[in-house]
Amino acid sequence: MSSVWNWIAIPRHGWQFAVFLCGALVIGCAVLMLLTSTPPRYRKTIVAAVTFLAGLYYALEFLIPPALWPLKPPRNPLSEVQPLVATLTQIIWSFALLLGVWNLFLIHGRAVAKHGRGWYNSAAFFISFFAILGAGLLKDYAKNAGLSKASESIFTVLFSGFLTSLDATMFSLIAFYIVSAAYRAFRVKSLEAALMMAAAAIIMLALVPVGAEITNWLPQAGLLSALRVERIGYWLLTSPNMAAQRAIAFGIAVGSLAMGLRIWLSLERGNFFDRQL
Amino acid sequence: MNVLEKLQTIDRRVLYLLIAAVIAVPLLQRPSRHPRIVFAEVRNAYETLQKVPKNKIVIISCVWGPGTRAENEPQTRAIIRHLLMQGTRFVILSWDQLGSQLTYEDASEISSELGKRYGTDWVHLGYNPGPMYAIIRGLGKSFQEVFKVDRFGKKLRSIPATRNVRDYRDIGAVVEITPSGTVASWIAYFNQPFDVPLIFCPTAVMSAEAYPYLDSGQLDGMLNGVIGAAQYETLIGMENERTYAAAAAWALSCAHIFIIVLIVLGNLGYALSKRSTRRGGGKTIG
Amino acid sequence: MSQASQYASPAVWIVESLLVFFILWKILSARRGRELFIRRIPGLSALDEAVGRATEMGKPILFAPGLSGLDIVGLQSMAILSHVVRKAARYGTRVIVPLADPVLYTVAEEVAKDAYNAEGVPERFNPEDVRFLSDRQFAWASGVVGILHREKVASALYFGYYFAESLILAENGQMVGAIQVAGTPATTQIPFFLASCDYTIIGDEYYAASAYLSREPTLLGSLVGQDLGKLVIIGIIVLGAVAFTAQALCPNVGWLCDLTATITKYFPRS
Amino acid sequence: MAEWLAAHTKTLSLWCGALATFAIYSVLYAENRFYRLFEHIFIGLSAGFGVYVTWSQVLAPKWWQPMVHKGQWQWIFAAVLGSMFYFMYSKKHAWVSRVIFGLFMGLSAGLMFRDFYEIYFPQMGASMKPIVGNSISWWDSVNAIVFYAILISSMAYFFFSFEHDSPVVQKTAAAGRWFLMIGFGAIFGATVMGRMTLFIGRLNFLVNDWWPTARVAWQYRFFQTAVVLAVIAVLVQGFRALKARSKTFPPSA
Repeated sequence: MSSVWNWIAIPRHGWQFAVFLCGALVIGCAVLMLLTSTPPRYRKTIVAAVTFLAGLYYALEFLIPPALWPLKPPRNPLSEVQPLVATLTQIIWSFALLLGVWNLFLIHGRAVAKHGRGWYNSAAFFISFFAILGAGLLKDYAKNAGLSKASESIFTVLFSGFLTSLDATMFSLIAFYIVSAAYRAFRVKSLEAALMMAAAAIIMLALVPVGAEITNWLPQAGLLSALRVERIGYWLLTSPNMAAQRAIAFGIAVGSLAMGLRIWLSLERGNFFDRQL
Repeated sequence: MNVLEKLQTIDRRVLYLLIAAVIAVPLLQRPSRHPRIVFAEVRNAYETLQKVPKNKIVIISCVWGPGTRAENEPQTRAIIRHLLMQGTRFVILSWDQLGSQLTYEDASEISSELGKRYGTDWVHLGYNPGPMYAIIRGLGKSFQEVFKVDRFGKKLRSIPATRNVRDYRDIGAVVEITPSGTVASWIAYFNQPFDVPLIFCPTAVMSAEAYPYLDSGQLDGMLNGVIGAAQYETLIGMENERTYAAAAAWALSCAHIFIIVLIVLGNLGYALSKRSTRRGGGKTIG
Repeated sequence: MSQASQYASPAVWIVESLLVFFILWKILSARRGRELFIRRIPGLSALDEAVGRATEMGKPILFAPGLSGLDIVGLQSMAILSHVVRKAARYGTRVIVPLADPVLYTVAEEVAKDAYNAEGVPERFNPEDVRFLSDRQFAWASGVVGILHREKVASALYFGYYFAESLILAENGQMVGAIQVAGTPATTQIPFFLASCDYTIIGDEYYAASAYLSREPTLLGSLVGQDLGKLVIIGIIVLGAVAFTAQALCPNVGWLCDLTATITKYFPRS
Repeated sequence: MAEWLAAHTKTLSLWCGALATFAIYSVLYAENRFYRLFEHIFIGLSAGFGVYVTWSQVLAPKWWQPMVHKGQWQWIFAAVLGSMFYFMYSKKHAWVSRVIFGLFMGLSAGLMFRDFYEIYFPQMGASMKPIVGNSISWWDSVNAIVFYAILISSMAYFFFSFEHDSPVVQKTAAAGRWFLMIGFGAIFGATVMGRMTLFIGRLNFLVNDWWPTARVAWQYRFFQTAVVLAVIAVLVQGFRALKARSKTFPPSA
C-alpha cells in the first residue's frame, strides 16, 4: 500500500511529467463524467456521505485523544495531516473565488450584448476589470522594462487611486444615513427604547476623549469619581453589557451546535433542501 | 409652528453638510493631544506584546481591506511600530485581497522610518484566501508547510526572520485585526488549544460583543477601533505627535455629541408635534 | 500548556453528548410526528396588529425581506410572509413585497400566490405586488423608499437579513407614519430597529417566530432541543457558582479546594 | 511615457481618489448616472484585482510552480476538484457542485465540537463567579449579583419551549429583555462610532491629502477653467435631478 503511495508521490520531469499530468487529467475527467451520469436517486446520498465524511475528519481529530489510538508513540494521526489539509483546501477554495467573477461576466455580458439602458455601465465594468488585471500581470511578467514600469504606475493609480477610495467611500456612506436617522427615526416611543438610548449615549461619550472632559469637575478618586461619565460608561460595557453579550453568546453556542448537526447529518428540511437534485 | 417644529422639516442634506463641517474642524486642526484615559484592555494588549520573548515571532493577522481602513489601519500601524521599536520579529498575514497590498505598504513605510529591514525584522506572507479554519488549524502543527513562501514567492526557510519558526512553540502572540467575526477561529483552533496570547483589534462595531471573551481571558487585550489605536499610541510614547488617530479621536468626540444633540432635538420636536396633533384632533402624520 | 488540552476531555464528552442527544432526540421525534410545543412570541401579536391597522386605514402593507437570499434566514422570512399574506388576504388588504434577490423573488411569488389560494381568494393575488427591484443594496433601498411614499403604506414589516439599508427604510417608514415591526438576526442592525420601530423581534426570536408559523418539524425540534441544551449550560454554571462561593467562604476546606481545582481544569480560564 | 507616469503616480492617485469619493457621495444628493458609473467601475476593479491577487499570491506560488517547475503532477487533481464548483452554472449537472460545497460545509460543521469546547467551556468557567467570601469585596459581590441577574434573565428570555405563564418566569423573561437593551445600547454606541470613523477617514483624505495638491493646481489657468465648468455641470445636473424627483415623491425622502 505504502509503496503505491510512494510511487504516486514521486515528482516527475520531462516526458514523464507530461504523461502523468495527462493521465491524471483523464482520470479526473472520467470521475467527473461518472458523477454527472449518476442516477438522481443516489445523488442526495452521495452529497450527504461526502458532507458526513468531511465533518468526521475534524470531529475525530478533536474527540479521540492520542492515548486512544492504537499507535506508538501515542498520537492522533488525523492531527498530523492538518498542514496538508490546510494547503489542499486553500488551493481548491481559491478556484472557487472565480465563481463570483463568472457570475458578473454573465450579467454584464448580457447587458452589453443587449445594448439596453445603462449598457455603458456594464462596459465600464469590463474595461476596469481587464485594465487592473492586465496592469497587474504585465508589471509582474513583462520582459520589457519600460512596459513593466508603466504598468506598475497604472496599477498603482487604479489600485490606490480608484479601488481603495471607492471601497472606503462606499462603506462610509452609512455614516450619513445614521445622521439623518438620528434626527428623524430614533424615537423614544417606549421605555425599553429609552433605556437603550440612554445606555448608548453614556457609552458613546465614555468611549471618546471628550467624555472624560465633560465630567472633569468631579474628583478623580473617591466615591464621587464613580459618577464620571467615562467610569459609568466603562462599567456599563464591562459589567451589564458583558453579561448580556454572554447570554446571547450561549444562545449562539447551542444554536450553532444544532445548526452544525443539521448540516453534518443532512437533517435540514425545507423547500430548498428537499429539491430533487 | 414653533422653532422645534420647523426644525423637523430640515432637509437631510443640510444635516449631511453639518456633520461634515463638525468633523472637518478637528481634522484640519490636527491636535496632537491623545486620549488621557487608557482602557484596561488596551494596556493589557500593550503589556502582552511587551512580554513576548525575543526568540519568538508575533503573527499579525489582517482581515481588513480599504472599506474599514480608517479604523483598522491606525491599529495595524500602532502595533507594527511597537513591535519594530522593541525589536520583536513579526509576520503579517492578510485575508483580504486589497488589504494585503495596504498592510505591506504600511509596514514598509514604518520599517524604513525606523531603519529596520524586511526579511530580518519582519515578513509579509501575502494574501491567503482561506478557509481560515483549515489554515489556522494547520499552522499549529507546521508553520513552514502551511505558508511555504512570502508574498514575493521566496521560501520562508531561506528568510532570516522565519527560518527557525517551526510551529506554535515559536509563536509568541497573535494579533487579529478585523472588521468581521473571524476572531473565533483563532480562539478555537490556535490560541486556546496551544495557550498562545491573543490580541483583538476589531472595528468599533464588533467591540461590544468582545467583553465576555476579555472577561474569560480568551482575549488578552483589545484595541477598540481608532480610539483603541489612539490610546495605544499614548502607551508607545507618541502622545505628543500629530497623528491621524489622535485627530480622529477628537473628530469622533464632536460627531458623538452632534448625534446625541440631533436625537434629543428630533425627539423634542416629535413630542411637540404629537401634542399639537392631539390638540388639533385627528390630524395624522403622512 | 500540556498537549492534552488540544483534545476532548471526559467533561467535553459528557457535556457535548448530552447536548447532541437532546437536539437530535427532539428533531427526530418531531419528524416522527410528535407535536412539540413552542410558545407564541409577543412580536407575532405586534405583527397581527400591524395587519389590522392597515386594514382599518384601507392602505397597503409593505413586507421587506432585506437583502436575504435563498438561505436559512431568507427562507424563514418567507414563512413569515406567508402568514402575513394570509391574514391580509382575509381582509382584502394589499401586501407589497420588494425583493433584492432574483431567486428569492420567485420563491416569494409562489408563497404569496399559495397564501391567496389557501384563503380561497386566488383572484385577489396581484403579481405586480411582488417586485424585484434591484440586487444592489442602495438601489434596492431607494426603490423601497419610493414605494413607502407613493403607496402611503400603513404598516411596514422588515423581516430578514439587514445591513446598513435598515436605517434608510426605518427613517422613511417613520416619516410616512407607518407602524413598523422588524425582525432580524443581524446583531448590528437590531439596535437601529429597536430605536425606530414600534416592535422588534430580536436575535433567536426570529427563528422561533418562523418555526412557530411554519410548523416545520426540524426547526421546531431543533428549537426545543436547544432550550434543553441551554438549561444544561445554566445548570453547570449554577453548580459551579455554588462550589466557588462555598470555597470562597471556607477557603481551608480541602475537598472544596479539590473540587474547584477540578472544575477549573475542565472549564479552563486563561 | 513610463517616466512621466512614474513621476506623477502619487498625484494621479490623489486626483482619481478625490474624483471617486465625490462620485460616490453624489448619491447622497440623489441617485444619478455618475454614481452608477463609478459603482460599476468599483465592481470591475475589485473583481479584476481579486483575480490578479489570487493568481499571483496563491495559485502561482502554491499550485502552478510546484506542479510545473518541481514536477509535482499530483496537483492537477486540485484543479479537477476546483472545477466542480463551476457545475453550478449548468442546469443539468448542478448537483456536482453540491458535492464540493458539501465537502466544505462538512469540514466546517465537523469543527463544531472543538468550537464548542474551546470557545464556550472557558465562557462557562468564567461565569462561575463566587458571590460572597472572605477575599471578595462588596463591589465584586455587587458585580457578581448583577452578572447572574442579567445572564439568567436574558437567557430565560430566549426560552421558547414552555409557556411563560408562571409569574416568576414571566417577570424574569421580561427583565431579560430590559437587560438586553443595555447590551444593544452598547452595540448602538459602538456602531455609531465605527461608522463615523469611516467617514472621518474619507474626510481626512480629502482635507489632508487631496486638498494641498488641489491648492497647488489652482495656480494654473486651465485648472481654474475646468473647475468652473465642472461646478456648472454639477449644478445643472443637480437642478434637473431635483425637478424630476419632486414629481415622484417628497424631496426629503
